[in-house]
Amino acid sequence: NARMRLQQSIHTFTDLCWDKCINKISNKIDRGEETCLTNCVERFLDTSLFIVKRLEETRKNLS
Amino acid sequence: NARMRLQQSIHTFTDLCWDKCINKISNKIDRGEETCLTNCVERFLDTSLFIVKRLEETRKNLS
Amino acid sequence: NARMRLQQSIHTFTDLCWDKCINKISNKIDRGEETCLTNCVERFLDTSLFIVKRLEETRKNLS
Amino acid sequence: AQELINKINEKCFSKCITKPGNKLESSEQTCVAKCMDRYMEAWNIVSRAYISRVQ
Amino acid sequence: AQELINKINEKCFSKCITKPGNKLESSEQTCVAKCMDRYMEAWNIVSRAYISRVQ
Amino acid sequence: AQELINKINEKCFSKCITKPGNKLESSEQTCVAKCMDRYMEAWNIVSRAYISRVQ
Repeated sequence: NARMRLQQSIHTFTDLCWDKCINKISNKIDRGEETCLTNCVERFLDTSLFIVKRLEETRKNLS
Repeated sequence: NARMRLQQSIHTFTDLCWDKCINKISNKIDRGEETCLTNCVERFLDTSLFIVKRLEETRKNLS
Repeated sequence: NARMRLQQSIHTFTDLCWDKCINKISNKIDRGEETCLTNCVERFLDTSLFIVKRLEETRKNLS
Repeated sequence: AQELINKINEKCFSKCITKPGNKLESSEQTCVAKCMDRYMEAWNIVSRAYISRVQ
Repeated sequence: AQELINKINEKCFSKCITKPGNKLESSEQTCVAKCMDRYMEAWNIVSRAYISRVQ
Repeated sequence: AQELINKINEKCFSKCITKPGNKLESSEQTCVAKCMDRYMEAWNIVSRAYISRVQ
């Protein structure tokens, strides 16, 4: 189910990026924390693409 | 299965509260550690109830 | 499925022993890290056997 | 929403109840309430970032 | 009991075998044995606390 | 290989991208590439150790 997989990914990213970006609990998420959360998601997806692409290249070079 | 869910909860709480309450391994769990373990379970359940109650109030105020 | 369980164990051990043995990312895994990884797997399995054996003895003494 | 409640519970218990006492102190309740609001804000920010990338 | 064995293994390995060597040292075995007993004690305390709350 | 990719992603993101910025810096890419190679080396070492024990 696509909707459930989407929700699951959002839960996983919120968990990971919360630990990376939120240190203390204040009255609102500040600008720096918001930028960190957005960048955290985007860089994680970049890293994921980078890994898959590099694995494929390694396979091509081996065959 | 209710019995299995109960056991699973006990495993989860022992895992969590062990990390919070037990620092070094001694010959017996001391009074302080025992109190900490008991309070850890009870406060976790309190927190859980508090969160659910607050979510319901937010929903009621929105509708 | 035996093959999948084997693979799953290798993933679990790599995860655990990576955290225990690899501190910084260098150009190759060095001798010390390799020994640590191998010992980590072997000592984990030893610990596992030790625990199971000790549990069985406790049960025997109780019955 | 069960998954969200579980995550909030896990994250906010570990942030707000460092030394579990005889009852949930009012200062701990305030912390959990704030933490919960921050977590849901974070969830929204993460959703937006993720959805705008996968679209 | 498989789940309990897995948890003990995970917790006590990380507490007792900080630098894995060529064999399981007797001091490490003593530590694992004690850790195992403490973990089962903790499991019992947690059970009692949890069951008395959900009843 | 999905499980391996997920583990590499998790471990190497946390090791190499300590402060996520506006883009994946080339220094971060170099770190991820090295980390990925090391992780696969570690996977091979662990496999050998595990298989030689269970045989």
